[in-house]
Amino acid sequence: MNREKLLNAVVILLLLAIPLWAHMAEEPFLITLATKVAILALAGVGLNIALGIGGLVSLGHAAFFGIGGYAMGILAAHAQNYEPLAEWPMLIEGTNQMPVIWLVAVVASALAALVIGALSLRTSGVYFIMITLAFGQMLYYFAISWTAYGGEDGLSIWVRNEFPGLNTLVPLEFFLICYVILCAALWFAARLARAPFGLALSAARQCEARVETVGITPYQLRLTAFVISGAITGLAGALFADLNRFVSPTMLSWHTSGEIMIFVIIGGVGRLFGPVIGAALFILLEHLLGGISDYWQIYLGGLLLIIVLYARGGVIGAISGREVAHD
Amino acid sequence: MTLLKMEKITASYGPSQALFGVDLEIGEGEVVALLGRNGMGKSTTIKTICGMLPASGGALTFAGTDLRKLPSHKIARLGVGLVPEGRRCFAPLTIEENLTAAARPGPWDFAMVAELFPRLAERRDQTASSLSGGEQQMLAIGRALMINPRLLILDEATEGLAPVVRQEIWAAIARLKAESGLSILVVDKTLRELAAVADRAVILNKGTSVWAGPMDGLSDELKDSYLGV
Amino acid sequence: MSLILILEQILNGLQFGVMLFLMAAGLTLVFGVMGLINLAHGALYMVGAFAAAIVAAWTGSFVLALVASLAAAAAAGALVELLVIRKLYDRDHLDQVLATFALILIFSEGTRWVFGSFPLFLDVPSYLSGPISLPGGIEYPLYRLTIIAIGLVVAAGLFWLIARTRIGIQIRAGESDREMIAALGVDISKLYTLVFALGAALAGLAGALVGAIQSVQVGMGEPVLILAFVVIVIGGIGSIKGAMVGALLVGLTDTLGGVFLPQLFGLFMEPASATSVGASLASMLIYILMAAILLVRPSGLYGGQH
Amino acid sequence: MTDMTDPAGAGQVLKVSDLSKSFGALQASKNITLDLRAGEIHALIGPNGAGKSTLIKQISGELRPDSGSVSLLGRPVDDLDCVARARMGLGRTFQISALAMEFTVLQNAVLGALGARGGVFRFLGNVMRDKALVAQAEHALERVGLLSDAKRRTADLSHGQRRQLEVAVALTLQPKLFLMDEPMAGLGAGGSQALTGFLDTLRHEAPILLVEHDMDAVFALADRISVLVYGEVIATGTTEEIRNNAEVQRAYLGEEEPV
Amino acid sequence: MSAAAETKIGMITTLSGGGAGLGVDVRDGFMLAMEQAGRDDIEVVIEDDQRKPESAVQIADRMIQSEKVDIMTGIIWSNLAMAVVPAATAQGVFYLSPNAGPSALAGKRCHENYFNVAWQNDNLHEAAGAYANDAGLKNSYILAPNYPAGKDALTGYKRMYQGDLAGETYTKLGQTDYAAEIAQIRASGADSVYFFLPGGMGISFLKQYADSGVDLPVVGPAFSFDQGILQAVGGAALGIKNTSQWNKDLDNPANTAFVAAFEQKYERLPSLYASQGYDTANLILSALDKASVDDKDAFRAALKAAEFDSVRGDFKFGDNHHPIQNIYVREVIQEGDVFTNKIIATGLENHADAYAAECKM
Ligand SMILES: Nc1ncnc2c1ncn2[C@@H]1O[C@H](COP(=O)(O)OP(=O)(O)OP(=O)(O)O)[C@@H](O)[C@H]1O
Ligand SMILES: Nc1ncnc2c1ncn2[C@@H]1O[C@H](COP(=O)(O)OP(=O)(O)OP(=O)(O)O)[C@@H](O)[C@H]1O
Ligand SMILES: CC(C)C[C@H](N)C(=O)O
Ligand SMILES: [Mg+2]
Ligand SMILES: [Mg+2]
Repeated sequence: MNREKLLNAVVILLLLAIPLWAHMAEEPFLITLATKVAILALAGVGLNIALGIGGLVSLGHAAFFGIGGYAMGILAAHAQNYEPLAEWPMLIEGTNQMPVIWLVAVVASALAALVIGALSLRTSGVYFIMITLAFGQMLYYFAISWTAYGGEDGLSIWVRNEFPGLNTLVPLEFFLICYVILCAALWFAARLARAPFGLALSAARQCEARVETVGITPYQLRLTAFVISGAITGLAGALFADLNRFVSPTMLSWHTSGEIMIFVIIGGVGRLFGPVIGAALFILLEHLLGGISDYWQIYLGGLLLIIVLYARGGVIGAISGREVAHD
Repeated sequence: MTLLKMEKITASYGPSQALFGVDLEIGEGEVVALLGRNGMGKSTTIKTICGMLPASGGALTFAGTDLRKLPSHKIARLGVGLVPEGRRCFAPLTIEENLTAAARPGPWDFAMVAELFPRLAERRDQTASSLSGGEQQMLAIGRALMINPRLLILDEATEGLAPVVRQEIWAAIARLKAESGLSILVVDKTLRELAAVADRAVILNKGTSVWAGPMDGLSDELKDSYLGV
Repeated sequence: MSLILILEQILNGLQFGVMLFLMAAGLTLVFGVMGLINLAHGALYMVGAFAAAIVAAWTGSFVLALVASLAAAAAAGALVELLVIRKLYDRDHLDQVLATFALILIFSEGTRWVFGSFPLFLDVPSYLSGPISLPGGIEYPLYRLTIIAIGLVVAAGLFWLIARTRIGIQIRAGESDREMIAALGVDISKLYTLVFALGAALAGLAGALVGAIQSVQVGMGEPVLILAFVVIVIGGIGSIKGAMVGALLVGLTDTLGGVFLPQLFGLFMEPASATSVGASLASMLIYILMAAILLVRPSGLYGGQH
Repeated sequence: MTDMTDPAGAGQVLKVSDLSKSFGALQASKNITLDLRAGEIHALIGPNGAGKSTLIKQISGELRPDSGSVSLLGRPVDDLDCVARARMGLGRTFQISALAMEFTVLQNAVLGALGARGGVFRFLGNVMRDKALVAQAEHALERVGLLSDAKRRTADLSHGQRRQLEVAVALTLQPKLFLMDEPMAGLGAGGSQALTGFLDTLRHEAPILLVEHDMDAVFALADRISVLVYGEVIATGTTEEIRNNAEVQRAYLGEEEPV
Repeated sequence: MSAAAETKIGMITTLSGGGAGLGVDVRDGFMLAMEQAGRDDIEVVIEDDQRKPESAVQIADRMIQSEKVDIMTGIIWSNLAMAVVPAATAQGVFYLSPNAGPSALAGKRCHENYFNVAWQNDNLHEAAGAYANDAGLKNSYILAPNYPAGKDALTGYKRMYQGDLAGETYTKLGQTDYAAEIAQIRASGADSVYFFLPGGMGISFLKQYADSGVDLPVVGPAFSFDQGILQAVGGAALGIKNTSQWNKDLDNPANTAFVAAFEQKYERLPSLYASQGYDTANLILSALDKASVDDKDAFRAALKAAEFDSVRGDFKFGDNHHPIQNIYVREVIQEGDVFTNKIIATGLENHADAYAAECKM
């Protein structure tokens, strides 16, 4: 086992062990923090598929995160008020069942990613960064003025949505749901990277002309990757909204896109566990530094700067060195 | 008089060592050919001379100045002009801008380069990115001459050039040698053409200099075992 | 709506555009020409505004305040370049994003630490305040006209610097192949420090000029930063001309969209929802504009192959 | 090896008719007509900037001609993009190496094999454990003499080794014809000789349209040579004819003609 | 549990970034009252929400789950309040709002454990509408940012204002250049301008308005003229009328003492936000004197009674736990080189909010 794999194993076990311990020690907030790490890591895993393997620097992933969040908010709000979502052309009711919400979140964000991706992928490089940002901002301003669902005030849900057989109000049980989903996504991302699709997508990042001359269309690869990426981030959005029992346009703002991206960079772009380590570290820092002084963000900035300047390839890069080309 | 002196130079790309001890000497006004098969360290040797890759051991001086401590741009200012492998023209710049970017005062100016490569003058406002491969190669040579070097380094400078142009370049190099006393270090694959201009040759094998001597001292065994011809 | 009002709104759009240009110009220098994504550009804008506010409070002189904004931002820029940015040129854009994001945190909270959480005072000097009458009966603030003039002068100067001077050529060569231009004898590090400081100084100047009619406070650079990115992307990265055209387009679209869209919707909707729908669409308008332009011209209006 | 279907009759694998292309005022291709027949190496030579790469790009589909037409294997392909043309069996190498630099040498070759086989949209399963693909890739590497470097990172290869890899990737596609833009460039004298020998055998698998400035190689290999000057084909003929064509000597070969 | 901390108060407020000034004032006012009370059985935990609703929610979770706070307070922004308050009160925690007063929490979604010690969002705007009538303004041009609090603001103004509207504009949230709006105002034939633009937006608007040469009278809520931003606006604001439930010259002993103590401790004048924080703390202290937080019903009744010396003078809660209070008209003046406000009239007396009827408690 090489160092990176060892590190990954330690991280994923710690992420499980800490909430278990916190549950016994009755420190529910630690569980909430761990849940947040798991969810944001999930969003990062989504982004990392586009960013790390495909080289698609999307500064608009908040759009999918937010769409997932609003999928949960809207469905649950309707369920809560017993008002149907639509009566025409057919009766659509709200729901408070997580699996249904997830499905809607995944489908809705995948569709959005399909549209945004199809248009954005006509550009590349910095222009791609900015056009994705533009689509994100459009949704953000739309949500702010969409008073039907709270505008900037957002949407609050009284109780967390339900999952058959579990009590999602118990922090540990909700954590476990998120943890399992994160593990599934990591498994999928790992397989994807080694699969034919991953090889071709990675090649398209490194040398577009090469991919074309072997008879593969880079655009299709990228669009597929973008849709998968958006769907996973959308699922994370639905979970995040459920964690907070609240959704608002901030989930759609470019800060959110930036933060998800920063998790990935801190951990290590293109590394399977980059988003997990990045999210964990960022949230830990935010949490620990918050107590030090009103000006804690200076320290946060300083630490991030040190990481970026001295840990090339993110934290994972610093610990385990250059990526080994896979077997 | 010796202009460039390289002794037991070693160098690595990160963890992988590429040079294991290279000795090389170039006298004032001398043309030296650096030979060796693909991947034997010719370009790496050149990069260490130009300060683009730090030497990890050995001694390296140019006109008495220790090059190992100098950054790349200071080495160039001492008079080392590089035509790198793969051309590396400044793609978004026009021909004229490419040539003036690093120009230093001296006999070589735009007019002289234009005389050497009339094509460059014809296309002076075209961006380098849209030039044909051969045109880019001419541009790279012109650009190196514009810094008015004492030592001109040509790393596969005739790669991809039409035979007529190649003949012109060899002729130009011969002229440079005869008229201006410029020292030249040249890497090229066509031994026949090299033989006409080079005074001496150095052969590299697996990052080590294995032979040095006059150009006509290249025996068939040497060619066979080190150059694969 | 009278013709005069429409003309005045167009003037407002132009002026807003020129204001954006001042910010975008520095960003394009650094981003386009040196290949560096500098999110901290907005922080330098803030530094300029704060420096101007302090010097104006001490000396009472607006001119000195502007000088201070240039000097302070240039100094901050040079320092940042030497300590941080220098290590980032050969990194990919992502590392630059993270590092300059970290710089935002340090600058913003550092400024708040030193100057407190409340906005500072910086006002238009009396000789530039108030409206003047333009031909056609338009009343227009003199200060805004001054900003337009300064912006145009800066634009011309920059265009000349980048396109016509040898330094400009070297900078662009360095962006295309940094190692190679160094191997040809150009001290690219020193050059880049200078350019970065120049870009910072322009941001600082923009901050001071704009600070006099807006609020001088922590975080003031951030919304402008995003708009400035929009501008240079629309115009095509690295192109000073593109930044100018992009800035004017964004300025006009934003201003005129905010004014006319609600009225447009008012033609066929009831007034209350028309204002609200119109305003929402107006907020999204520049992003729609940017997306539309990039779809037609994937590297901006005057962009090369970045 | 490859069984050439030959619908057009004349053994034509590639037919370029009356192709023209301008960049602004510069006409890079002028009414070019040329073909490539089964089993042959057709060399395209000409001064730098004559429009050889531009022609190659129009054949491969990277550039759209202003007018004229290209057919592959008897079928007009003017409205197909370069991916579709690659799928029809057009293999090419680039004048400036185009490879996935972070990959190992083997991965680059596997990518080629994958493109040839299809089935890119598989999201599970380890591509480097796909025996058929790897075998095909290794075979191609072996043929160009790079198999011993299979595990190295492509970025660590020397210039010449990258050229070899380009050829290997094209081989994995088992193409029906090759477009090669200066494959010898950057190869040492020994390497050029080896590649010359190799291309000589390759022509029987698939014909080659070869752009090359290395006249030793061209004269050794070419069945026919076309000479392009200022975007125009000024001569087409056998090695002997071209070598002795005065106009070609003046425009391209120069006086001291290599022996 | 030690006697040193029988009551735990969690304060979530904005302490970093652009909106920090408001949070800092609320916190400073609150802590001043706590310090004056000198009680060692109360512990206050303060956390920065960075003006992000998600952060606020998570901090609230932590305060409730881990710190086990009894009372929460501190939130500045309505959108953060909407994210935190319903869940907190549902879990049995008392929430006392020192600033945000979204209409939903006053009406349909009111809660027995939620008390607003400041105002319902519409209140100051309503007073401004009423003032406009008194001042004889007949044709107002009104503007606010395009977000819920902005819409509440214009709704509040229009609820009381009886004249015509020369124009109604929603600007972009966070907008800093108002040249276009000012040109519209100039051309609209309005006789006055009403605007709700808190923070930097207001500073920008006022400076640009002053520079434009349009000299119509301007009215606004106190948010556009609070002590924190007046220095930055400078002379441009002089003479402007605005509405507030508090001012530093309100003549009652509690206020005089508060203003003096605040100035002495923090070396700046208090803002209305500081006064709200101070009142909130004193309300809690007064209730704690009467009942323990553990006895929720008794404590709630003690809060509802609101028997404390408010710096606003008379203070009482309506049935929906929102204040019934006077709202004053102030004018921006200059004292030495400090810009501040002085009260010139009482706008609305014993004013209650418009949503109380919707609250079924
Ligand atoms: N950037 C690099 N990183 C790691 N290894 C490298 C790098 N560049 C070259 N090498 C390795 O160093 C060795 C020497 O390479 P160099 O480029 O000097 O060879 P060369 O003699 O110039 O060959 P060629 O004739 O093919 O250009 C080779 O084994 C090559 O694989
Ligand atoms: N995109 C473009 N825009 C403008 N001119 C171009 C463009 N691409 C090529 N050219 C010009 O067209 C001509 C033909 O270029 P091409 O690359 O086809 O030459 P070539 O025959 O391959 O030359 P070489 O042997 O040097 O590679 C050149 O003069 C080149 O400058
Ligand atoms: C300070 C106030 C203007 C805040 C306002 N109540 C809001 O909801 O955001
Ligand atoms: Mg080499
Ligand atoms: Mg070519």
